[in-house]
Amino acid sequence: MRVTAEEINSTLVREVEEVSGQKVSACFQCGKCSGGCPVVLSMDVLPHQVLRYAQLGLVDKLLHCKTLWICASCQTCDSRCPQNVDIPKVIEALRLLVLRNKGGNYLHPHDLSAKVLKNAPQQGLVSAFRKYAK
Amino acid sequence: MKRIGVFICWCGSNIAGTLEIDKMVAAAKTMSGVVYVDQNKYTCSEIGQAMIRDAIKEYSLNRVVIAACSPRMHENTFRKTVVSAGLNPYYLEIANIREQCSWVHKDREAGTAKAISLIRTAVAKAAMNEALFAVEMPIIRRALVIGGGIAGIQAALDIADTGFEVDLVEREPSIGGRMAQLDKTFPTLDCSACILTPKMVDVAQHEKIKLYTYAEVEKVEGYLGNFTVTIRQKARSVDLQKCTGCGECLAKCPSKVASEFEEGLVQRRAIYTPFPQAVPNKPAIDRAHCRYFTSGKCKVCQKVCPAEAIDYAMEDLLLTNGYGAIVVATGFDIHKLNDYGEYAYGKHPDVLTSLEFERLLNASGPTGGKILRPSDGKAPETVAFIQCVGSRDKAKGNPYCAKVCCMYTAKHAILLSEKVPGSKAYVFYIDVRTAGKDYEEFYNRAYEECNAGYIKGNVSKVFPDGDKLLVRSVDVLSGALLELRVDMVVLAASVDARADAKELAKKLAITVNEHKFFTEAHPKLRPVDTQTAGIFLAGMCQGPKDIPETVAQASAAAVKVAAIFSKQSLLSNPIVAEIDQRLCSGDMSCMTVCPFNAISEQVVEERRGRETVSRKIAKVNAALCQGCGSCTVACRPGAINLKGFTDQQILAEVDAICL
Amino acid sequence: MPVTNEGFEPVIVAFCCNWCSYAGADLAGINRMSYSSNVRIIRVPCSSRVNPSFIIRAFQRGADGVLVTGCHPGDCHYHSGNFFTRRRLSVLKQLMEYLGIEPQRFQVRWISGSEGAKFAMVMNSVAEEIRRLGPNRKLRDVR
Amino acid sequence: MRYSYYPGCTLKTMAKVYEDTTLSTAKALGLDLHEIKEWQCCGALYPLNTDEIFSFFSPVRALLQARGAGEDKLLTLCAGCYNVFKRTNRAVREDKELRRKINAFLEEDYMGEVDVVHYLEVLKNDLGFEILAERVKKRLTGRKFAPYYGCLLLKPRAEMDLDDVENPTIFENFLSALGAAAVEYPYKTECCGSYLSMANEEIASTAVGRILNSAYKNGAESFVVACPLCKYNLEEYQKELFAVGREANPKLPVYYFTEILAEALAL
Repeated sequence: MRVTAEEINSTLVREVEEVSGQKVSACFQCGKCSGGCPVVLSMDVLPHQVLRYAQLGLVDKLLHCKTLWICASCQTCDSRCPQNVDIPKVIEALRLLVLRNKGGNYLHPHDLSAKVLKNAPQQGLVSAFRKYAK
Repeated sequence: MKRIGVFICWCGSNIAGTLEIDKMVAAAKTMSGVVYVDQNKYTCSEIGQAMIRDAIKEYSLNRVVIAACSPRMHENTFRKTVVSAGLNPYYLEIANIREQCSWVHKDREAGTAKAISLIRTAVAKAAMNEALFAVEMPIIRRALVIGGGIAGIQAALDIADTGFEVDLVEREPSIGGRMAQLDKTFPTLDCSACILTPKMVDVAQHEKIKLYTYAEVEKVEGYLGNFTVTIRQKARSVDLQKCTGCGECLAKCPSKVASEFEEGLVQRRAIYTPFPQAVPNKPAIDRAHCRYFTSGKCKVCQKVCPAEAIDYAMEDLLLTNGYGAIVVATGFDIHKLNDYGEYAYGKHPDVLTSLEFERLLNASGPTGGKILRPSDGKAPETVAFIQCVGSRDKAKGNPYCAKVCCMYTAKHAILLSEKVPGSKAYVFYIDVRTAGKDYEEFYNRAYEECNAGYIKGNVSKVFPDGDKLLVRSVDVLSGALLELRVDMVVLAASVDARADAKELAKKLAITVNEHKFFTEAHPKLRPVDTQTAGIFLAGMCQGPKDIPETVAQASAAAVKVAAIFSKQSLLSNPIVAEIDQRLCSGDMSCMTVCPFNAISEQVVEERRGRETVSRKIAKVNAALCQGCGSCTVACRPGAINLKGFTDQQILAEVDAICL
Repeated sequence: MPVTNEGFEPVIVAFCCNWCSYAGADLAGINRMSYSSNVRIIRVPCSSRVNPSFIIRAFQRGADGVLVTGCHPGDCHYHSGNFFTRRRLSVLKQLMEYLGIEPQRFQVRWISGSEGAKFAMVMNSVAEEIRRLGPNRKLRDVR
Repeated sequence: MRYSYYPGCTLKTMAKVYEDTTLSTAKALGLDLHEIKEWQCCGALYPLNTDEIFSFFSPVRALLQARGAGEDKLLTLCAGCYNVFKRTNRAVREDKELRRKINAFLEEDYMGEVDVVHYLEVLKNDLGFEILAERVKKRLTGRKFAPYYGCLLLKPRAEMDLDDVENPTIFENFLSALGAAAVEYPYKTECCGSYLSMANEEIASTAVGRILNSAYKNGAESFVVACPLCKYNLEEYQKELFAVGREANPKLPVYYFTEILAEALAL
């Protein structure tokens, strides 16, 4: 991975900060978020790395990572973050950068399994479509 | 009639090289009140000063203006000169024509014009200068040290060794403080008790030190050189004169309570000495937990005491003493971990704070110096040390770094490897901070020689898992997720200012920062002073620091105290605020802006026609006033002036400059 | 014929606190940093000693500009003096602007004892601004 | 004690038992619940982005209705609704700019006058667990429940302010009021996988497995929950975990806390 000064000053990072209302520069990489994340084992970019890549301007890498669709917004990380960074909000902003582009939908109704359609509570379906589709 | 003499200095070529001296002389001669003008190559030289002295006498000068270098350079020199010629030192005024003219203006004509303006300004001010007198104030040459930890002990010993009296006040039944709780000290692994205990004994035996244990400062009044302090000697219920320290009572007392000194790992009795090496090594009764005081029955200690030293009727005593200076050395509290439920502290017995672990290491501690798990008494094979618990945490703890944890944890890892062969320490850190002499080497030793595994990653949660503890963290550097099953977890709890630091600050009229640590007068150049003259700081009460730094600051505070006591009396600064009683409306706006609490209310009686009425007005304590002049602006009726910088003097300067 | 500012040399009164800004001026001198000779310094113990009336008086007596300098907020030798300065003089500044006085004519700056170069730079820039504005005609006493 | 009551979508369909037992127990305890009219879906998730405004309208409209009905408390049940309502209400109270924007779209101005409460909170604070204990007709002595909090009831820490996020005790105290035992296990606040079960079932299944194991190992016989999605995940993946033989533990039933409350009140 090579990083240039232009990338570090990436305007996309500013956009992420604006949409999330979070300052990515506040993170000092203690890792408390990743250590406690209940779904971290399925992530390709760990929560603390999300912030590190954002600090380095590597937004493109973040827009293509699985992590965006794995975070459950359970807020365990931000309730423990010593620097008050709300990581779910940063991930939400990245997710929206993808979803707001053409064809960015991650979940379609026909993807749902028969079991989900039969038994899942509305709460779960509404949540999933709010997170995964326009 | 003002008779002003003006003396213009060449400063070799420093002034004469760029400004036209003759023009200045000619101009000065025309200025109002000026009766004599002269010039000299080096006014600050003995010859130059003699010339001024002679002229003062010969021409009966009563105000002197010297146009030369900055007053910050030679104001004191020339004040002495005019004093030696019989004038008040504050009759002198200096026009700064070197730093403000000859050195910074290349244009000869413009520079000379400005220099003339500056001389005119100085002459205008000098014409209004009044004689000011410094008052001699006697100094009570006895110091008060508040807090009997290593900081207070060191400060008290150093002051006492210079020959001055010291009173040391400690609120616990023994001096010793936090350092007494420690086992070994980094980076040398000296035994803490071995180096501290002799100092404690020195304090007790020093003929110049008077020790008040189980006592607290109740009230502080006065100022530098003359503080009046009320000390509350809490009722110890044990007569120190009679008690022989035999310890009979300690064993027989039926009431048990968690031992503060042992961090709650074991219980002490209601009558107790905090630890075996206590000074004084005599007990106190903790009345809140004593069976006699809570239920009215018991008196076992009195029955077993062979010296008849137990006195249940003893009452708190208020003692009032005078002191010339005060050293504050009240130490710190360990951060409470209520907000860190994720670490299972209090939920699982094998999750400890670092200070609790320290007691396990200590030979006189609850396990006799063996590292054993509180749950089952077995030696732990793996221990996770979690750094920054409550430190560097804006959300739930302190935003600052507690400074000592990285180093004591390296020590703990080293001692663990020595005491439990084959064991493994995992240290979870955010950053390892080892600035200090031999500190980095000590840390290297922990991971190179003592098998400590350092992992950059703040532990997120500790899951009690049977008789083990599952520690979940990430290794930030590799991105590896760690789930370690360990036998013990040690939390590096942050350090806080004392919970009651604000109340003490209020009593002392000193300030605290947003974390309740006492503030120093200047962060770099006056790190030991407070902004209240005569009150100094030592140790953690000012901010996190380790033992060497604490001792250095304590010794520095002692020197500051000794420097004050090296004189019999103090000369007050005569440049202080002054209140015109007739004009003061008693609205007290001045009081609210004074940074030094130098202004207070007083009630005066005045004749109004036939009646005598009393009314409230402001009063300046000249010993506390530092002469900033902020009050003069706040005063609506214009009743306050600052001597030496009066409204009239400054307005005269303004007028002269604008001519 | 219109009034011009040609050949105008402003008089600028600078109130400098003894502990920071006056020391900064001394340092500018020690380092021979030349600056505009239009600036004349009045030494005060603390910037909080400067009564707004001194500033108005200076303008009335013909000063073309007034500068108050003190320690940086938080560094005051008297601990909190310059916080009062900041509060009081920002009120005065609004009043002056309300009266129609150009904001550049009255400025408050924080200069520490180690900032000799900053002192010289501030003096030059203030002198230049006031030179451009021309003489203070509005507040000057009719004399 | 009167409350406006917001049921939410799931309570009318998949979680009907949650609503039924709530209404019957509330009635028995003298708590007067009035369902607000014409409510819409709360949005299920509180918006985490700063550039969204529309998802605030539904909860604010419901809160306006509660205010219009003269109630100062709006009661919710589903943890998702509770989270959305409580955070929205707090945002309206504290964020002046957001409040201005929202009110620009609404018929009436809402300033955050109504308090959002959870039924559990009402039982604790308004009724009191001591009084609840006295009203219990059939103490659930000997029953061992694993209280499962999930995330939305408690987090974010600063905004929900219901209980300690790491060591909550409200369920435990509730259970002891009913005479039941609460099992202490460290996974009681670990996420069940939430909506990931809609699209990434493997992840949710792993999360549930850990919670299940921990609860079982510590002696639990069943779970109590306050969230339909938690209940779905805990039940659904227990089934699967057994089917594929990854977990050896017997199945632990999952109850809404209101179900066992109804049992204890002998309804």
